[in-house]
Amino acid sequence: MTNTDIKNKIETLQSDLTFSQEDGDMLCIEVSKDTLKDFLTKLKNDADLSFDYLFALTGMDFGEDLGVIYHLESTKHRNLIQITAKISDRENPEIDSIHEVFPAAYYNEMEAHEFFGIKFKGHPDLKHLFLPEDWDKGFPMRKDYTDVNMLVR
Amino acid sequence: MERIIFYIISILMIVFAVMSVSNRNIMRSIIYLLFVLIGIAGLYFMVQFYFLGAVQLTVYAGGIIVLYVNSIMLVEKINNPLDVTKFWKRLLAGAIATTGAGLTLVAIWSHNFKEATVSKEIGINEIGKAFLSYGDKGYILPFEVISILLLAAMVGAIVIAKTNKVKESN
Amino acid sequence: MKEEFLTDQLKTQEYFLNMGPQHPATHGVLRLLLKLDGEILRNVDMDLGFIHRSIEKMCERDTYKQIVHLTDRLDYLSSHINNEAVALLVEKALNIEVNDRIKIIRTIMDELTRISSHVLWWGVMGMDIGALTTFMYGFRERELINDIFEETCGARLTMNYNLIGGLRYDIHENFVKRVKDFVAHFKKKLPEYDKLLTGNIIFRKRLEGIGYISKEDAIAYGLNGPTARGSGVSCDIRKIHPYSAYDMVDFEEAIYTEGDSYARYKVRIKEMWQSLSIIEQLIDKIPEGEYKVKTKAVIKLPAGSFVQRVESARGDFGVFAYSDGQKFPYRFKFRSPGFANLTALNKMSKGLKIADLVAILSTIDVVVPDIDR
Amino acid sequence: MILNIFTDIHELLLGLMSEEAAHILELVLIAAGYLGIFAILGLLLVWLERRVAGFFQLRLGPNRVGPMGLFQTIADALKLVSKELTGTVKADMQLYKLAPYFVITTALMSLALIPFSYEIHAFDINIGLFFLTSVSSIGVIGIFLAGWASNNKYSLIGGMRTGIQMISYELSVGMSIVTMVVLAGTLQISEIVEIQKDGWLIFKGHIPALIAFMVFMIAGTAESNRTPFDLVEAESELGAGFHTEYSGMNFAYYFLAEFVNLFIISSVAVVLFFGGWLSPFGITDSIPFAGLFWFGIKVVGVIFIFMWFRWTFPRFRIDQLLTLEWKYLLPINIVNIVLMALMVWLGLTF
Repeated sequence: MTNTDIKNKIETLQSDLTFSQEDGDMLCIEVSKDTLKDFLTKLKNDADLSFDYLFALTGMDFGEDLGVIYHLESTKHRNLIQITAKISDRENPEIDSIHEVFPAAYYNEMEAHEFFGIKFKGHPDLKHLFLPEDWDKGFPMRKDYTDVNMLVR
Repeated sequence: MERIIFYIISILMIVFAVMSVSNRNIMRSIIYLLFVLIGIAGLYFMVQFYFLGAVQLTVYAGGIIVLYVNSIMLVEKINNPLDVTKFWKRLLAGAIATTGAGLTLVAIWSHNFKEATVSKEIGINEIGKAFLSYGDKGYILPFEVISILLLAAMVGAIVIAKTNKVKESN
Repeated sequence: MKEEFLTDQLKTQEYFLNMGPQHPATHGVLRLLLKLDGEILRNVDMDLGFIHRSIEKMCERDTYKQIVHLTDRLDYLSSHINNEAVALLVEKALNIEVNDRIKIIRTIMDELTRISSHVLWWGVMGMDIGALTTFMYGFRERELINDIFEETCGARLTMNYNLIGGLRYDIHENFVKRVKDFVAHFKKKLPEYDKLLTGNIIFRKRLEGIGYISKEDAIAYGLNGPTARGSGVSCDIRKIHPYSAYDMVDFEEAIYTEGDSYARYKVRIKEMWQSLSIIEQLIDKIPEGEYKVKTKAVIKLPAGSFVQRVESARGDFGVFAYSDGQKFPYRFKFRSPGFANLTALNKMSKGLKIADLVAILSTIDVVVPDIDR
Repeated sequence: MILNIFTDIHELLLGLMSEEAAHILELVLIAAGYLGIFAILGLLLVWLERRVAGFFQLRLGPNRVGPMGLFQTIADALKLVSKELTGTVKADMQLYKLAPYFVITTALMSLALIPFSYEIHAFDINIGLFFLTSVSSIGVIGIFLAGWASNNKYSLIGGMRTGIQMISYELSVGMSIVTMVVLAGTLQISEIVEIQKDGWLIFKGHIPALIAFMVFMIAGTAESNRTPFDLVEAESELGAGFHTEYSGMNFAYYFLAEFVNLFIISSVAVVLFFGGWLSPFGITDSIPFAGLFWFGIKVVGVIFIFMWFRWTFPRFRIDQLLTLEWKYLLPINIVNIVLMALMVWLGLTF
């Protein structure tokens, strides 16, 4: 399937999507965070698309917004797509957890939570995975995080 | 010299027996009990009852104690000291023990012991035959009874390991 | 009746066992929190980050040329392949075309790296199951590969041989001969491995049926590499999205469908044979040419997202760059195969015994720096 | 003659002091001698293990300290002696410190029953083999206690595994010994050896003896906690198992006792199956102390087989270990005893 095919197919599933990089090797889609879980479930269960493999889950700090980037692949058709969900609330960022749809997201969400402070609604155990349990110095991967020990560019 | 060794072993046995019943750590008291049993085996070896000594070691020290240690390790609150028993219970146990000791002593003193002049080593073949014969000097009944003792030990181990449900619901 | 008696009458107490961070089976500093009932695993949780160096954050302050050399420190056993991922990413984003010589040398080195990693895994696998001798046998062959690396670029483990647009040095004049010698040697030694471990009845009993994960679960948990191929998932990036010279060679993807530890073990053994075959096909075909393409001094990626995936020794290693057009990436993410594989550990090992956990952990083949990044 | 050396010492002592005192002194001397044997055996076997491991693993093993690295283990032992004895704060200190002595004492007691040669045999009683098994059954408690008293979960798991393993496999060891005793007709170790003057028992008892030998080797490996049955200290699972918390000399006790137990198991195998100190075809039976040489050769041979196991096989899992014992070895053993009894009864032995 080409990117255009996927785009056409996906457009029938949901309307509020923004597409970009259609000529690259990977279609990028931006989706609102409220419909994210539904959207991913549809992508997974749709027989023609069957994006069933969560390749990566990346926490993002876009400067103004926070966000999560999901890379999905279909083990049947071998297309990779990128789905971005932006969260505008920096103080209390919340997004739906997708670990029920993709169990692979479980630990990745924990990672995004502790490095970016994104709360995943429905995740049963958002503890510290990489950082020490008593870490309270903020979220290290955010752009506005400053660490006295860290060298400047 | 044998006399000295006998007294040393006896005193050790008594000391360990007292320690075994007075210690409140169940694991330690089991180990002290083990020393007492080994002491008994030692006495058997002293009078050259090798077979009996080895049986003592196998059945009591090697078998029952290992079983008890094994099951005690399964007990939940093993690190807590044992409860001190009630006074009347201690009194009763003391009375029974004293009666038993008295009876034994009476039996020993009333019996007219003869000093053994020749210590004869009993061959293993004779023991084996005696175990399996049910005639005059046969031991097949006691031999079978020992297996019941082992069974009792196993039951005891299970009882210790079993949680007291009644206590829990209270 | 038996089960009832055991649960009602003989109440057992579940307890926690802290496996790691210093533990021989965790191959580094991985901490597993085991919830045990006797020796039976009820739950396996993990605590990571004991060697987290925040490489992703470091990448945000480094240029793309520098980032190549940071990737060595992820999965140090397939450092060459990791380097290549970043190099390929930038080459793809900037449309830098490299010649066949570079591609073929990269591929040969990739496969040598894979063999060296698998050989080490094989040694450690045996050791985890209790056969200590395998470790020495594995190292015997690994040493030969490391010697080849050393002659080529001066380093034995973290090679930094790949650059954006080519290689750091040309290959040594002995390279072809030594690689051929190694292939001949290893072809004789691989059956020895089978004799020592694969056919051993104890070894097979320890692995067969242990750590089962179905194909559907394997996909859902994002398993990749040999771990997923043991469950019958076709996921070899070399086949699916060929890079470098993998489209020039003919090889078979090692897939077994049993889904247990033994299948994962067999996958890796078969992969070593396939790697040998790939090297054999390519070693005589190295064309003449430049070993490096001239690139700009300051590399700037166009704004946008880029993903490059390679098949490292552990699986699907992915690099994701989010660029805003600067010379530094805005966000750089490494998708580590070990981390994804580890997420399924609880699923695989629940209800089994501690010894099985160790076996499963070594068939997953975790390298902790790769997981912690 | 060298044979007279013991009598000479005896007479010398009698000349110096009263009979009672000489007796005690002799006992002390023998005990000291056996302690020496214990230490030297342990060190020698550790050295041998490391050399054999080197041989199997394409490397050299210790070869720098002394000739062929013979003093390497002595150097290691000196290091262990000088090390600090550490322990955990919450350990049951009394039992924790007591535990190694169980293991070491039982190993030492069993050593007294080993016939090094016709002349060197400290404790030859009529129930020799039975005594050996009964003493070794106490050794388990030492490992149990070590596991429990360390107050470490890894140790505890190791200790529990030991208990299960030793209790199970003692049965197989005992049963295979009984099979051979049926053939030999005696439990006294010296008599068992004497019977083999016209042929080793493994040849005399042919098929059942061979089965018994195999079972004995398997169960013996399990009894001495060696690979493939080293679940007790399975280092990839439990760190070091029951002796995780032991250091310095306390650890060395376990280490030495393990190797002495290996020696004892091998000696029993040699006595039961390969004619003890007897030379093949009786070629050197008339020379005093030649038995020492033959006994040593045979025991080292059997030990080599054990080491071969260790450096080749992977480890069992605990449930597989129990399945092997209760579902395979035990029934085989029972059938084998009956078979052997039939053979002896029908006179089918050589």
